[in-house]
Amino acid sequence: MRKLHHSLRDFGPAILLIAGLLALWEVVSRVVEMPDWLLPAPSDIGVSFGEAAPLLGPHVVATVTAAAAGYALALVSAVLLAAAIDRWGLARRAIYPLLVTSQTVPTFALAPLLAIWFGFGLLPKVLVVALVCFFPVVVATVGGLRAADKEMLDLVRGMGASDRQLFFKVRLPAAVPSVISGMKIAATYSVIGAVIAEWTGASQGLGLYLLRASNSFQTDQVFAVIAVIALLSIALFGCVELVGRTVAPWTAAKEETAR
Amino acid sequence: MRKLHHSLRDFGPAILLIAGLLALWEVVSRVVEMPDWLLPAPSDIGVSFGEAAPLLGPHVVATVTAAAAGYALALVSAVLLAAAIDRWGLARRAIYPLLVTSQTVPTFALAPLLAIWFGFGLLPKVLVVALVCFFPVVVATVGGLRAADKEMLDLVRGMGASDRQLFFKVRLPAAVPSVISGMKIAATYSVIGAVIAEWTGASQGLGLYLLRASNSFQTDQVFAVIAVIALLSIALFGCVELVGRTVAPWTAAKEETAR
Amino acid sequence: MSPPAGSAAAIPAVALRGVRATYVERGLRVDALHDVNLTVARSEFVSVIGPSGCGKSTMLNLVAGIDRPSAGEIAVDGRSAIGRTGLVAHMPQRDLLLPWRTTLQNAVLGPELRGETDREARALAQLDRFGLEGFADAYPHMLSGGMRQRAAILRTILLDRDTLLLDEPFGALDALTRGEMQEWLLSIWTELAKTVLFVTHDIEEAIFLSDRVYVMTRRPGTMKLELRIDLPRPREREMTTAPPFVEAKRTLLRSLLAETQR
Amino acid sequence: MSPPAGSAAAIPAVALRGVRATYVERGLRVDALHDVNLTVARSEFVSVIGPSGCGKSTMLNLVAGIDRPSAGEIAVDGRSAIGRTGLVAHMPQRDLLLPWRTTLQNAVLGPELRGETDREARALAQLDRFGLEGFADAYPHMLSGGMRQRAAILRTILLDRDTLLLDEPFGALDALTRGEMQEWLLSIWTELAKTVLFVTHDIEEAIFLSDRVYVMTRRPGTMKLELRIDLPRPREREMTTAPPFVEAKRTLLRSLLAETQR
Amino acid sequence: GEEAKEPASVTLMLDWVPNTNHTGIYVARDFGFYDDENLEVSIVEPGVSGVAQAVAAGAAEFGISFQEEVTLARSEDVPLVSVAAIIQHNTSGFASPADRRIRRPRDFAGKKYGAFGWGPERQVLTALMQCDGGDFNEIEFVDIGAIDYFVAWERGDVDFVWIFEAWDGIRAQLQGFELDYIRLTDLDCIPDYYTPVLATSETMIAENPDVVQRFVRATARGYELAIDEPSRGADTLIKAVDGIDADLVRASQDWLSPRYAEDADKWGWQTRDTWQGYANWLVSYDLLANTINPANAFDNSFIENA
Ligand SMILES: Nc1ncnc2c1ncn2[C@@H]1O[C@H](COP(=O)(O)OP(=O)(O)OP(=O)(O)O)[C@@H](O)[C@H]1O
Ligand SMILES: Nc1ncnc2c1ncn2[C@@H]1O[C@H](COP(=O)(O)OP(=O)(O)OP(=O)(O)O)[C@@H](O)[C@H]1O
Ligand SMILES: [Mg+2]
Ligand SMILES: [Mg+2]
Repeated sequence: MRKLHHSLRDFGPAILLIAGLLALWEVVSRVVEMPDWLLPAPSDIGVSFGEAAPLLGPHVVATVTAAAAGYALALVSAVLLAAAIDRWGLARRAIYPLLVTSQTVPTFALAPLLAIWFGFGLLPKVLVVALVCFFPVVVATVGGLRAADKEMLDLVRGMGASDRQLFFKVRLPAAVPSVISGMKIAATYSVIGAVIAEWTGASQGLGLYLLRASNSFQTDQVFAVIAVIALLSIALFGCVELVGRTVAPWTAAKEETAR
Repeated sequence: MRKLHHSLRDFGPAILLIAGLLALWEVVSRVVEMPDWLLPAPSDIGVSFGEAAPLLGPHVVATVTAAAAGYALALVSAVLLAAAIDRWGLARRAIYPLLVTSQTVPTFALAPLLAIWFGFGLLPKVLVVALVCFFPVVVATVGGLRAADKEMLDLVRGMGASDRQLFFKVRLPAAVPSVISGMKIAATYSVIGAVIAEWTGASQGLGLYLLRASNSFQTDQVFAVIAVIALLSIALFGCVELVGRTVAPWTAAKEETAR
Repeated sequence: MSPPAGSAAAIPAVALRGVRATYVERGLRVDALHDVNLTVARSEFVSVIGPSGCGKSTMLNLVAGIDRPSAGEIAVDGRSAIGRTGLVAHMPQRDLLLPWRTTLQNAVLGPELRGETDREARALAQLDRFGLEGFADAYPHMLSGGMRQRAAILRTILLDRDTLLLDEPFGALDALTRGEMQEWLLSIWTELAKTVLFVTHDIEEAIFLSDRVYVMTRRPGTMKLELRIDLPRPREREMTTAPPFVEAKRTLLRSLLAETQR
Repeated sequence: MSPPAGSAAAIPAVALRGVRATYVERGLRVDALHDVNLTVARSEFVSVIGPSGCGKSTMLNLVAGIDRPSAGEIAVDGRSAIGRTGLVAHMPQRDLLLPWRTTLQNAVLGPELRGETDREARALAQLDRFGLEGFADAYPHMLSGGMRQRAAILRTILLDRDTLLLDEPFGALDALTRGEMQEWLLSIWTELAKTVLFVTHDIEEAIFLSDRVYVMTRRPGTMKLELRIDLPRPREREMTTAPPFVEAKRTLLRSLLAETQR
Repeated sequence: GEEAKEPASVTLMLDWVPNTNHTGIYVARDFGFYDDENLEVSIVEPGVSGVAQAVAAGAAEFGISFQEEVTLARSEDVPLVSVAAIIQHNTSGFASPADRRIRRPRDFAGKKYGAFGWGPERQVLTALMQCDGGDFNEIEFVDIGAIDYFVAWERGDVDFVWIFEAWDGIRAQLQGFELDYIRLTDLDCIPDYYTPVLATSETMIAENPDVVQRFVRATARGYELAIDEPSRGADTLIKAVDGIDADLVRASQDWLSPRYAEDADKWGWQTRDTWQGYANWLVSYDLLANTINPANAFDNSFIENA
């Protein structure tokens, strides 16, 4: 009961705000008679969502699979790389700029090459998602690892901790809030990353569906798919938020007693 | 002299690594006689960069203008919004989810609407860049603001600080490392954001040029433009890094005495 | 220098009546204070001693308005101070120097918040007296434990409030620096007619400085003894061997001792 | 309990010879230590006192291997300890409890690093003795200043090293808790034949606990006096009024006083 | 017309990267034909966004579209109108390397088709197979996205793809790549249709017929020049577009120039039959949600007065 009440307090305002905005949109599109093909009213979108829903299943599965796999891959490799970067000054100076470079390559431009190298299946999509999600987590984690209190590090090193232990007992816990920040940013990008990857060649997935709807001027379907994408992303974001609260109880506590 | 030496030490490994990778790539593509369309050799890319360079000037200017303007806009509004979110719990609960949602909408789907509302000029590009850059800065800043030491906040509030002062004297400085992390992530996205924005309709810009090269399967030109995009992004990233060191000397100091 | 007479005396600088404080966090419920009554008259110097963890810091936090009591009344200058900050100058037990500010910048935080302009000059002039000469531009992590504490004291003084709440301000100082700081504190207390509520774990320090000393029980803390120190002002080091001093020390020690053996 | 005789005595547990330490940071150059010589024999209890900021903590950091001297030699058990960590148990001046660990988890950090399994039980058993009963699962920000310090002491003891470096371990404790902790420290020192290098700002504490006491000059710190404390073991509280104690106190005080007036 | 020409500025949105389909437009711009009409024209390249919506909503006054796009758009009530056919006949078709031995639709069976993700793609192939006596289900679909066909062929990812002869067909020739090419108009399975076309919105025609007229007139002059003098047309395009493949443009232009207005009295002319025939075909394959009135989908009046 308390939990429920708690989450209502948490999400109530957002739901209200979104409901309000939707209502406004509905009213405006009725009043100015905006054509459907340009910007359909929320109610129209709802209707066509209802129509499309039974068809969407396999597309959702395809996209979510790519997004989740890519996200997990990104997370693991990002934290490992961040650890390496933090551990070896040389790695930081050598790899970090490369990493930055990697982010500046438009996925879309690389996609044909990825397809040539890895085929048209799940793999290139997973890689695109991983590429997109990887970076925010690395940057945030490196930042967090660096911010660990020098004196605490000295203390624990002085206690005879190995570098490995130092990492797991001090650096990583100190970096947890930053890692969570990075994971949140990445979570938002994962689904849309999968969608973009699908635009470069796919036989199933929300990206493909979106493209088809858009090419046949079914703007209401386009928006319905966008809504699905948004919901999926928010669900993932919410999971990360939840995980964050669970793994870092000391920060949550701090927050609760604040003001 | 010392500064020079310093930056050589900083960037030397990265330059060496990149040079090494390029050399490897060159050798491999010569040895296995990799066809150009699969992956052109760096020397070919260099040649076609040389050819394209005189043409690129106005495209670079267009893209950089959009990227820089959008980045600046994002930065200012992100910090302001983060402050509001941090200040009013209601704002956090109401706006944050909306913000997350905003990130999950594919720009492409919005392109016709953006074009209708803002035309094909600079404005819609600036907005797209701002939208892309905005989010990492907000998330990181909110994270940083929240992580401010509760006891320090209490102390300074106890000294009679107004909420405004509390924000500027404690929360914001405490959040600076996080803000810088967010700004770095955003910096990498700004140029690519402008490129993507140009894909929604433009008469000039690197995105346009890239699309032309890609659609005519001029893989070497594609890579030449990607190289330009990467260089621009890295330059911006470097600026942020520099700014970071300047505005947060206490963290830099910490780092220098470490190990 | 005992509590002054006259109409103003009717209103104490600090008054706590029936104050209770309970922390509930992560399933742990701690009754920190239980029915605390305490008054500090204007321009009076009052010390509080008690076993570690009995709630001394909690009490100062309540008076400073940082925390709220679960019951009872707290007044500063006759008006309720519950949840109201900025009325007193509070020096917390952990020095809490802001890591992104230099020693000087930390010291002038108070005047800066008030928008004063000559603050840096005033603070610089005092750094010497606090043994911080040459460290104006050093960040906190470059200071020794005692130096951090002195910087925190300077910051508290520059807040320029009538009432000071000091939480073990000299805890990290060696005997001599401590003696110097005590004398300096007494001098500004006299000069500027400040009111001081002082937490310490050093019984001699409490006697040497105070008009009255409170002794607290173990947690949940409450006042178990209130002792008036009848030593003349100005206080001199030699007084520490005088019979009234030794007598006070014995009384306080015995009262504290009873707590440990409870 | 003065330094033991025999062949092992030739190798001191801790030895500093000609040690200098200089900090250079952000344009500030601080000579913290200047030609420091000090030895602690096996199973000896040695205290160091000196003015705030004279370099006591710096010296312990050097011995613990956290910082490196700019000149001189440092040996632990006869082997160079420069830059080598893990040889001794070091309790720094700031408690540095890890904020993401509960009291119990902080306390067992040492055994945990060594991979021991029965650690929690052992630590739990000791929480009582440290007045931390009921706070096993509390995070550090939920503890009082003195409780944090006690948790840090427990953590240091559980490290289970032959040599302890303690940097003002009782600084935040009231007189009584402090007395208890002192006696407890002496008891484990005797029982387990530990070597202790102890920094304090309390002269009486130094005398009460130690075989020898060093006095340091102001910054840049160096040893100006080494005093053997000829009080019998086991030490009793009554000894603090005995003539040798009072004599030692006077000597140390005078030596320190000269520093302040320099 | 001799009436005073109000200055106007318009945006034209291309359908893809600039190529020889667009030569007339660049000629009209760079030879001052638009200036003659007192029009200031800015050419916008579309990237990935929909031309039809942008034009219909008035974000761009004109756009390059296709008959199939206009038809689909109209069936969804998007008020798009074609005002000129840029090429009289459909020059697209199915290409495959000669060694795959794909000479007619029936040969598609058992082969891999490199799909690009357009909705009616499957139905077109179904129709072709039916028409030539093959089974659509025997075609293997591979979505190749943005991959170069030549690469996909060489690697064996696909066997045949749908291309424009004027661009990719010529490109193959230039590279000495031997292709088998099945031109859609050579088969009697799918009605001929206009691809690409010059489109504007109903609103534009209703409110600014004069501007539309002037724009179409100038554009027609551009294409006529490109028809008469392919090499000047090609040079204009090469000069106007950074980084374009000059050899390909020249060869393509030589091939395409005579075809812009092939079999028609006038460049740009459209017939009702073509529009009706294609719409009927779409309906018969269930590709149109709602039937359209072909008469509203195109407007010859501006070409008439050009
Ligand atoms: N990182 C640093 N950069 C510059 N100076 C430093 C740094 N760390 C310590 N110091 C200086 O070294 C000197 C000795 O410091 P140390 O902490 O050893 O003193 P201490 O004897 O322990 O004093 P206290 O009794 O106050 O704790 C001080 O003047 C301090 O300012
Ligand atoms: N946030 C909190 N949650 C739970 N308990 C708390 C919290 N803060 C303080 N306490 C508890 O309140 C009690 C009183 O703490 P306080 O800091 O006031 O003690 P103190 O008298 O100042 O002790 P010391 O002399 O050791 O500083 C302690 O038992 C402490 O554990
Ligand atoms: Mg306290
Ligand atoms: Mg110290």
